[in-house]
Amino acid sequence: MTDPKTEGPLLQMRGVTKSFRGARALDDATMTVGRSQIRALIGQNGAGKSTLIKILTGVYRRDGGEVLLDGRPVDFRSTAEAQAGGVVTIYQEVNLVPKLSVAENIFLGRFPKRRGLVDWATMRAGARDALAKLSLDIDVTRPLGSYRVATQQMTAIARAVSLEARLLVLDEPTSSLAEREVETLFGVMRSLRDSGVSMVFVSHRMDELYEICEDVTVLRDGRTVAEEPLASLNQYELVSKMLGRAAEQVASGARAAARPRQQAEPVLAVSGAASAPRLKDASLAVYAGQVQGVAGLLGSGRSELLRSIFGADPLDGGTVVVSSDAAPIRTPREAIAARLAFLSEDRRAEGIVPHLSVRDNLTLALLPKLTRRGIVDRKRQKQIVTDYIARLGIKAQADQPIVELSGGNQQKVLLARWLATEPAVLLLDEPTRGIDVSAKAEILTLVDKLAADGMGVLLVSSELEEVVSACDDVTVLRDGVSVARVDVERLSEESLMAVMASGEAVPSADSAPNKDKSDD
Amino acid sequence: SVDSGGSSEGGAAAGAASPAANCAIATAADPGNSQPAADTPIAENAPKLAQKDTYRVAFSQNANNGAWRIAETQSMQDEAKRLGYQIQVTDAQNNQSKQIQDIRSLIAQKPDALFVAPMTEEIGTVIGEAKSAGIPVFLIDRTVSDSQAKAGTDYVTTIVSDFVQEGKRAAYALAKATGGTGKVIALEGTTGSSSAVDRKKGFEDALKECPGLELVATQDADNQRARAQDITESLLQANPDVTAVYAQGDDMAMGAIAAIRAAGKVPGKDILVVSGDGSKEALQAIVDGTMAANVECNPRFGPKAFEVMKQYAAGDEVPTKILNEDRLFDSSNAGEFVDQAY
Amino acid sequence: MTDLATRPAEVSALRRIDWPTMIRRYGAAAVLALLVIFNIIFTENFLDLRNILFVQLRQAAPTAIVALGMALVIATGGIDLSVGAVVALSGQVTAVFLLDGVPPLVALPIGILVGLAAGLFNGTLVSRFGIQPMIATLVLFTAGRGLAQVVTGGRIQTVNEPIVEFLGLGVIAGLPISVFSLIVITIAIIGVTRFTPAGTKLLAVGGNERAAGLVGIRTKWVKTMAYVVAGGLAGYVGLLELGRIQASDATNAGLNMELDAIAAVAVAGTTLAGGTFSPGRTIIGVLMLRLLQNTLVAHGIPREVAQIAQGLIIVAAIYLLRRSRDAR
Amino acid sequence: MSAATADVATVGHRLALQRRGTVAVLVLVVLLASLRYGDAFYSGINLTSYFDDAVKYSLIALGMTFVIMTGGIDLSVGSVILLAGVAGGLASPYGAVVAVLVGVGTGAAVGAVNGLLIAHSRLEPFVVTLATLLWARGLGLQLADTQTVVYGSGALQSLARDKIFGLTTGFWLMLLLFAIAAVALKYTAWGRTVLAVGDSEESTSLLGVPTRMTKFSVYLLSGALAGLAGVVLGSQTGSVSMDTGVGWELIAVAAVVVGGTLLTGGVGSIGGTLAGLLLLQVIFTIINFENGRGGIEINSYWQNVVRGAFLLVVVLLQTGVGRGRRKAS
Ligand SMILES: Nc1ncnc2c1ncn2[C@@H]1O[C@H](COP(=O)(O)OP(=O)(O)OP(=O)(O)O)[C@@H](O)[C@H]1O
Ligand SMILES: Nc1ncnc2c1ncn2[C@@H]1O[C@H](COP(=O)(O)OP(=O)(O)OP(=O)(O)O)[C@@H](O)[C@H]1O
Ligand SMILES: [Mg+2]
Ligand SMILES: [Mg+2]
Repeated sequence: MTDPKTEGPLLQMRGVTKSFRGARALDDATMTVGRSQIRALIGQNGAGKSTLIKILTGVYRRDGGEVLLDGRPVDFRSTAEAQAGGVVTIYQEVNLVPKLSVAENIFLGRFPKRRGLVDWATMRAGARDALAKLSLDIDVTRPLGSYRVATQQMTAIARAVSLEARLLVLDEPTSSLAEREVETLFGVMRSLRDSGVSMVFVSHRMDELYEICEDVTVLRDGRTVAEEPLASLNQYELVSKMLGRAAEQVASGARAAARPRQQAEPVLAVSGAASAPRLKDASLAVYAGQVQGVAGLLGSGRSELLRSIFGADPLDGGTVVVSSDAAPIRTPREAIAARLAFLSEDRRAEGIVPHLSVRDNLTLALLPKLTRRGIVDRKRQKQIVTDYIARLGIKAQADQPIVELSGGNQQKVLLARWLATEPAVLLLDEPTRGIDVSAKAEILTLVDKLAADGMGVLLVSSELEEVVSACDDVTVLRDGVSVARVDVERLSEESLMAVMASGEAVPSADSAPNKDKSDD
Repeated sequence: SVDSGGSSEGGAAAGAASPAANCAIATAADPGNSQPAADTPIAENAPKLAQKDTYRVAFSQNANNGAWRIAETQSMQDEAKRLGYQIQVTDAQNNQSKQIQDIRSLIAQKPDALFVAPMTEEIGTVIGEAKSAGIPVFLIDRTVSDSQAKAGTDYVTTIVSDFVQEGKRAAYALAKATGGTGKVIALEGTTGSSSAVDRKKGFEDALKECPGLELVATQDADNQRARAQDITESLLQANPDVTAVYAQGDDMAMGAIAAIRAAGKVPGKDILVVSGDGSKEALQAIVDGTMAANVECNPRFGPKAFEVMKQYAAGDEVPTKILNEDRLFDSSNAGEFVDQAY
Repeated sequence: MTDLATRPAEVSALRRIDWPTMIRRYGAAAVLALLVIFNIIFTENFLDLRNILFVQLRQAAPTAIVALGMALVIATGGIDLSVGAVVALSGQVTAVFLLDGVPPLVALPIGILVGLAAGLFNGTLVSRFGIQPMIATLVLFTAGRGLAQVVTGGRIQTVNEPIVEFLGLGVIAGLPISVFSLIVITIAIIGVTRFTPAGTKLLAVGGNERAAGLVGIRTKWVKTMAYVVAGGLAGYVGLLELGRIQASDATNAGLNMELDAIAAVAVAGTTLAGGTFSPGRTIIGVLMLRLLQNTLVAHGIPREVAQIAQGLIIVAAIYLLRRSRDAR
Repeated sequence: MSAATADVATVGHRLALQRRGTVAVLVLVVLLASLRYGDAFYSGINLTSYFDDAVKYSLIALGMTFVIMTGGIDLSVGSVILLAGVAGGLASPYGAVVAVLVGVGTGAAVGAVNGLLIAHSRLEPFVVTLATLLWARGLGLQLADTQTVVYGSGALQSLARDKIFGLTTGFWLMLLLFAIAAVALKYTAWGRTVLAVGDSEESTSLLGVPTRMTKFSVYLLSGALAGLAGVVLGSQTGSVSMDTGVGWELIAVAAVVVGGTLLTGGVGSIGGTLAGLLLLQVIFTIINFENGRGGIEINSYWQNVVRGAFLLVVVLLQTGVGRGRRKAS
């Protein structure tokens, strides 16, 4: 192990600037990465983290500033060049090739060969080895896309690790990983560091940063505002630096008290819902004025549950009753008519319409209501859009294409899309994935307020902390079956973890989820 | 059946030509059909055809659209039916390689005789294959190139019109109608087809003898009515002083007439149109006064084709090239023939 | 360094003329303008109102109408290879009915119905059966023209109906029918896409079909409608073409029109991937390509050379568009 | 995400089924036809003519398969056949080798232009190759002075005349190229990269794999194969006429898709393309034979209708197969 102080830093980025169509994304950004160091790179959504990384690795050309690797100026023009220079990156969105096999994804660009031809056997063995380091044992001949997102993310990591980088850049690798996988990843990162590899780690989860990183670079509005050892800042100070103002309350604390049920009848009652292949038998109820949580391990069927409630996936069995109206919901259209709203977990594939403006994206679900005698009421549309941009603090112009917004701001627009329909029940699937701490707090506060105003909310989140702090009641799914309910009194991360893992209900007055049936 | 001779009418009408004519061809008689060379060899080495009461024959048509080709196919089918023969027709849809494929597929079915209307002159190799299979081939309306297939050996004979002569006759007719002065635009048929190439040659060569007629533009209109109309519109706008149009085919002529009308001029008066094919529509146009003259290119090959086939089966001497006789139609005789036209 | 950073306002002021955007918006229009200027100088009588309206615009109008339909289909991320064949089919069917003595008031709508039905067929294959648009529309591309030939036996049928003559030679408000129709159709399409939700729905389906489905848009219906409208417009153009040559020509009517239309849409700066729609620029694209062709014809350039020029102009146009997009 | 992941899992499977379906339908059609038409259908001249006719389409379909696997399309192949066929024909007096080199070289040159514009300037393949369809044809016509070009060289015709096991050398050459292509797809880095680029070009380039060369190469290959097809055609028919290649690109595209290659790229099969092509072409022979039976005559206008309907039936069957399987799994 070398001492970073004696040898000079591995990477120095100084005074980097970058504009997109006249808008500054980076303005004097600086980042220094020492040897055998894991550096956190943090900032609000849109602060410029991904842009800085993409400049380092040659995806974007910088407008100004310099990049020094090992003290020598470098100017990579493509990811390939960066890789040849020892800089390997895992980009924010999972960027692999879904229809090729897992093995090929790991070896794309450097296939092992025998007599000039691709040596499949060696490749498969190599892939299995690379995945084994991440404690993953899967069929490497299957197409990558047939695995869930977390596995794909782990494959991307396995690929990057096997590339034997000097500098490994990880842009939000953990946003789709569960705790166990995060731990595995951290284990690998530590051993890499011990073998002399430096890393840049981006995450919006503060506790992760403190767990794995030594130093931190804070970006705000495209400028580096702090570069220091992480230990010298506490979480509150760190967030304050990120925001440029005193953080009122970091990560919205647990809600004061349970909201009372306003009505006896649930606004949404689900019983025995099944949807092939992963949802088998799920039951729950959502009451007006409450936030109902759904927890479960990855792949436990949470997303499928929400999708089939909303008519996005076919419901093969069971019933979904909205506001005691027996009419079945078969399509999103009918769901919207029944005053449901659904925020998908996959922003890119199921949320944004990239080249449409923020305005059109925001009012997409509202179009029927904005139409008077066949004509869209542009004035009202404008008013609503202005209103939501202000209310949610969206950093964007109304007529900007949504694709130009940072991830967090896109998410807010999508949330606004559904809020504008004034739903009776809001289905949220991972609403804060990839969202910075302050925006997350804002969104959770908003959810809290919406519930207080009488909306029913069904919230899926992989972040237990979020579930615990936001929900009045949590249904736990396991292998597509609702196995338990945890009510507000017993709600804690530990209790949830225990139930999720064991599938055993915590003893409680009304812990059997199917008991909800008796309500209707 | 093929009527003979147009030259006499041409000659008779020539006297009426304007004395102001400033070139020879404006007053000359219609040059008429060309005659087969006296020394045309006899088909001797082609596969023999047995004499039978009925035959199973095949006909490879190169494209079965447009009135002309349809009339040709119909004529072949009608005549076969009349004679009680079985006929199989393929349509290459304007595609040389499809025609080759068609012919091979026909050879595979071993007909007694094979009639081919070649798409281009260069399908000769497959004609040779028919010879190897022992099937006598008769070419109609176009021929194949000598270098690929030999007349009288690889195929029996070819029954064709003389396109060069057609172009020449059109030029004469045009010169006569215009009195030998004016600006002319020409519309050509399908790029590279021998009819288009030869008619152009005949027309332009003859026109050289008439300096008063200036050819201001030539465009390929692909035998399409709408295309000819578009092109004529554009050309008339760029050359407003045009006084005559030569269209190689009647469809293009009809398009040109429509374009002349759309340009606010009177076809047959402001602008004269001469065309070739001899369709009913064209003859009617002559009767109506919108077209000046038309050089026939008779599509009704059926009777002649089967007659030749029977002669060949009977062992008669068949020349390796048989020329079709085409008439010249103008205001003096169009009315008489319009009802028989295809 | 700091100097630069503190003067962003000035910098952007210098760059006020946003060339890339200008090229994207007005590139085709600029080429069109150049061609017009060239013709004014070098082509006799070009500026004659009769020429502009009754030759140039009238020749372009049918393709432009078809291109508008194509632009709708392309906006959904699809493509329609069958429009040319549908033009032929609708014209032939109408011609046959007219020749059979069916009153024009029945025969003409039937032509449009044929187009709509073809569009429905395409749309159904694409949206219900999930067949890739190019292959789905290849079916009618092949069979449609065949059917048109079957209907008329491959013959050109001359139709001497006053209504057909009116379609071809008639004048409304001083404009040829086809030009007048183009204007009406353009206004209608722009009106509908601007003022009703249809436009946004169309772009949403083309931009992200799954997202559109999740906000309650009937994506299959929207896609089908795009093909139906494109088919209907092609059907109507079939009538116009029938009127133009006063005859039905199954083999040649609408031949290659789909490629002309696609080229125009592309030159207009629309990506074939879907999610964008610009009717005005599509028409300018058609006018530009048509005038180019006519200019070459008028100046006696042989067809094969004209083809080379057309190909090169299309490449040049999309190359400039691409550059302007990159420069953003 | 769930829909997408599910798709990926089944799409390859579905296409594989589709491929087998294509082969099955092909075998079935040929069996039925030989029962109906007897020996004549199997006769040497019919088979050679059928396979020979397939050679040129197969060659462009082979190039098209790789292009489509990258998510692109090459509409220019029909025109390239004309241009290269003309160029090869003009060069044929200088010997067979020269003719082949000139033909393939011309095709490759046009392909390189397409490739540069698409891979380097990142223009849309559909439009670029549409423009090339225009200019390459114009150039071919110009070069030939709009006259049919005759192939002079005798040696070249060995491609069309010499037979091995009853089929022409041209056909065996085509088969050999398909075999090489199949190996290249599965066992070369290039082949795998072609699929990767078609699946997700952005990802592939972010993974540090140069995508430009790969994209360029498929257009180059497609052009070169179309050039070869032009020369083969010239050698088979002894000439190249000016109508050559009109609309052939769509025959190739249809064959590729029927063969189980996804138009959006990322999944594909070389053998499937050959099966798809043979299937779509067999219909011509059948129509001709059916006419010969003298019973119901398939009027030539119906041919296009029949071909369109046949394509429809084939793709509907395939989606039916895909759907049925999807439900079952
Ligand atoms: N391709 C682009 N075109 C236009 N603007 C862009 C582009 N990419 C990024 N931006 C803008 O640059 C800014 C920085 O974006 P970047 O993606 O770097 O943020 P980030 O810090 O990674 O945010 P997040 O935490 O949401 O990932 C944002 O304002 C974004 O809108
Ligand atoms: N085991 C699996 N096999 C295949 N696909 C999976 C699997 N697990 C998850 N997926 C898919 O990946 C998507 C994203 O997965 P994510 O990491 O969000 O898990 P998740 O949302 O916890 O899963 P779920 O919603 O099923 O509990 C899911 O919507 C699902 O469609
Ligand atoms: Mg980012
Ligand atoms: Mg999920």
